[in-house]
Amino acid sequence: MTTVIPFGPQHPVLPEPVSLKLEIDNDVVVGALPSLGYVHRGLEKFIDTKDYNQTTYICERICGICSALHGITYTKAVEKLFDAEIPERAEYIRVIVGELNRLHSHLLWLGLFADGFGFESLFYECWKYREEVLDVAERITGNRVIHSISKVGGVSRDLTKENIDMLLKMCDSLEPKIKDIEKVFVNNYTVKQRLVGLATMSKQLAYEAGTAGPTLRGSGNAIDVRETADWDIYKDLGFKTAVAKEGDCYGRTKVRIDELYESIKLIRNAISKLPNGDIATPIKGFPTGEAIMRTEQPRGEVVYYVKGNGTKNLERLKVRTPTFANIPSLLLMLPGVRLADVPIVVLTIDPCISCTER
Amino acid sequence: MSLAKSPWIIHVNCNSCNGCDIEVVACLTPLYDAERFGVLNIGTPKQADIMVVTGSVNYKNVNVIKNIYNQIPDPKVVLAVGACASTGGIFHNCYNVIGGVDQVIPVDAYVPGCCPRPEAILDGVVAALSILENKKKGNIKGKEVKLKGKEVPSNA
Amino acid sequence: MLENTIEATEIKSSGELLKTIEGLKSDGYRYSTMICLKANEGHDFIYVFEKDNKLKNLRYFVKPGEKPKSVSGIYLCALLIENEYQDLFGLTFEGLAIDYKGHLYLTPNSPKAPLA
Amino acid sequence: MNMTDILIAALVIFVAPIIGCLYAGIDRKITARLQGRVGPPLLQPYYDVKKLLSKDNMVVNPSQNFYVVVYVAFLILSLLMLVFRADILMIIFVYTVSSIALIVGGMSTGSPYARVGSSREIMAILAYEPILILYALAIYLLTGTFKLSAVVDASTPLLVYTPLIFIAMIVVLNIKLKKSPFDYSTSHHAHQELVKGMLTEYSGPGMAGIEIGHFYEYVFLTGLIFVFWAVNPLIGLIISAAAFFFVTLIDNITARVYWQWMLKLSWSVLLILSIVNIAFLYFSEATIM
Repeated sequence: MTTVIPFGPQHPVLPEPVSLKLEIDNDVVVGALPSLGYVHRGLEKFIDTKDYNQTTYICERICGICSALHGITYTKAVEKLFDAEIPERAEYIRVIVGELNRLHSHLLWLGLFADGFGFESLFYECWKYREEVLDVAERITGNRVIHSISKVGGVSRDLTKENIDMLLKMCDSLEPKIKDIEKVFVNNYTVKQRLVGLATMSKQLAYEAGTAGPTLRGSGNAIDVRETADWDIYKDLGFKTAVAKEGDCYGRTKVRIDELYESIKLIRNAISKLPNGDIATPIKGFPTGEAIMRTEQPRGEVVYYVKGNGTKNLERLKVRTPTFANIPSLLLMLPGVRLADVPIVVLTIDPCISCTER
Repeated sequence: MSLAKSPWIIHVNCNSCNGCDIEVVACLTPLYDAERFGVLNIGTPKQADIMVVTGSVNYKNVNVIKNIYNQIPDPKVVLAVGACASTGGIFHNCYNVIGGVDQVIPVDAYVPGCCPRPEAILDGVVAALSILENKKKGNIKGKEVKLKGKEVPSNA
Repeated sequence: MLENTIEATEIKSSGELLKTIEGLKSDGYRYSTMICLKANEGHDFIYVFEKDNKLKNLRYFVKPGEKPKSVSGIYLCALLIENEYQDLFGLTFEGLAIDYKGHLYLTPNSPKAPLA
Repeated sequence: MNMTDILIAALVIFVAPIIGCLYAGIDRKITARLQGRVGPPLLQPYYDVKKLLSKDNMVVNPSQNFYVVVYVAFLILSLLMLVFRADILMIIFVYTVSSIALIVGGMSTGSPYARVGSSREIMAILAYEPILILYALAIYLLTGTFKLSAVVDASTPLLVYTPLIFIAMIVVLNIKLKKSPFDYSTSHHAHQELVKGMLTEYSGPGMAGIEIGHFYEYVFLTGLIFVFWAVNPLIGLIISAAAFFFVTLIDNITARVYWQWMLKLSWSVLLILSIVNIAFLYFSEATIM
């Protein structure tokens, strides 16, 4: 006998409204159909009424968790239209804020994930450490969540000496703490009971299903857009892609923890190489042409397509967010798991529904 | 005083960009620790007192939010957190956005900001508590909001 | 005339499109996304594929009233974006793996085909 | 039954929820401290119940609150029987009736979450009931009677001969208090895939009744642990308090597991532990009288 259990749109485990209709046969999921649209605002149409500078702020509010990297990617895409040379210092500041964003997003996810399998103290632990990152981000950018650091042509705020000291102090204090939570995620017996072997995707399957980010890398595919030529600053910073071979929820967790260390390393390297100079270059005129820009967000690769037609408004803005690419893989992962595992499997792709639906 | 010491909230994400949501969750975490005031983030509307709504209303979630509102037993208070929940915010004239939460259900308190800081949200909850007490004293019942699938507010 | 356009291979017919995409899949390309633009009364599709962090784009013009073929038979992950364009542009794709019939995002009350 | 008994019974009925409430408060406070938070006031559970009583009562099924009454009534009955040192087997059966009342109540609401939660709670009963029966059997073997009064009047504490059953009983305590890793049928904060499991559809006074029932249950379960060292009440209290602290600690360092895992644990490890203990008692013909 199959029972249909509505999972969402309002559900305590998922902070966001996504609805899954789960067909349950004897505690095992046999079918799942996601239903989207609870967060659809229609931002791709909204650019008609805003000029290309104002659109930066719209893009930052596509998602409040990966907001900095949305803004950075958008501005970089528009700069591509102008063929503009951006001061190096601005690029480094973008990297630092982007990695701060990744740090807080991954800690947030680790916490929510721990809550998903009922480990409340771990949830509180992760969120406690996340506040340290937010404090620094607030000092640098002026806001805890929506950073608004990037603008077309550069960044809007410079890093002061005091900010840099704060950043370095945060890196030093955060690293041992991440080691602590890593121990629990990797070694705790009950956590391993829940995660190991759950919702496994083979390397080939994850590749073909078009997944992105840690979902892809957790299956052994060393693909990270930070290594591409689109934004070559990462090559100078000694970036290394984090990969796990397991392909299950455990592997994806390990990838995200490794990326935390990687982000701290990147911030340190960026600070040590931080060049002096301007933080923005003036950009005049209206954009024409089309450009595709890709960067690596906490959740995976984001693709921005912008098209200008010589007016102050863009003609078309298209955002392919990482969760959008990962949701089809849920259809592959969910059948066969137990009902108790559904929140973990849904959370394992780090769903960001407001990204997906825009 | 019994109501003010044990406010259980249900957090409803309507059309939000997650910014306010994570700040609402951040209220519960060790730095802010809303449980000091007895605040519990309860998952089921039937046991909640305060409905914390983030994000504006769109055509798909309008019935969800009405449904949740109707399931909360009286006395109840609705707290709109963030610019979007208050007025629609930056997205107020998007094609799929109806507007603030008050277009659909009666809202008792607003927390402005994009996004509001956790301190502001806690302050909003405390403000909601006195409203909750007044509602209990005056025996004010929340009206049942009718579910009309086809209904579209006039100013949409 | 537009400057700095992205490189894209022009595809003339829908049969050729599906054949090219099948060829790309066997070459190990990943489906990244698809971009839909309004152009000359019809729609311009830009299919974006990715391999070894390099992009490959295909451009295909959908004539007014034409029902484009779905790619979701080849790449399952294409179904979400194609459903999205059914909603936003009022297109109808043929052979979708899961068809939300224009209600992925929108309900009967919402504005119809807002981007069209 | 004389006047003193009635007085004692009245005292138990009124004092037990206060102790249970304090225990719940201490539990929440310890949990908060373990999680690096300040935590709610000590009397928070009392405020919660008071608030729930003043709320509207929303029911999906007119009979669902009747099951809450049955749940609380049978809990009080089992607690009274424990205090009056009645037959331990009888106590276990009465206690089981109260648990079943809650399950039937959850089933009656018809919500899919409550239904799945209730069926998981049935699994929990399957898991811990054999251990409880063996616990009663151990008492019988040691004293020659199922009467609890024999344990209290004994010369040696029960724990000396039943250390393995004590370990099993701690796990049973964990299951019964619905603490992590066994909080799958319903959880305290409703943060799981089943929302609040079998209690999802309760609201207002109905929920308050369940909370009060929990208070009684805390005291009753303390009593079961207390029996292990009933000859000296002070040591008995210390042991039961330590057991509760241990359960709270476990709650904070584990994730939720599957009910299948719990069944495996209780039907292999715990059952073997208990049977080994029983076999030892049977062959050594030990007695604590």
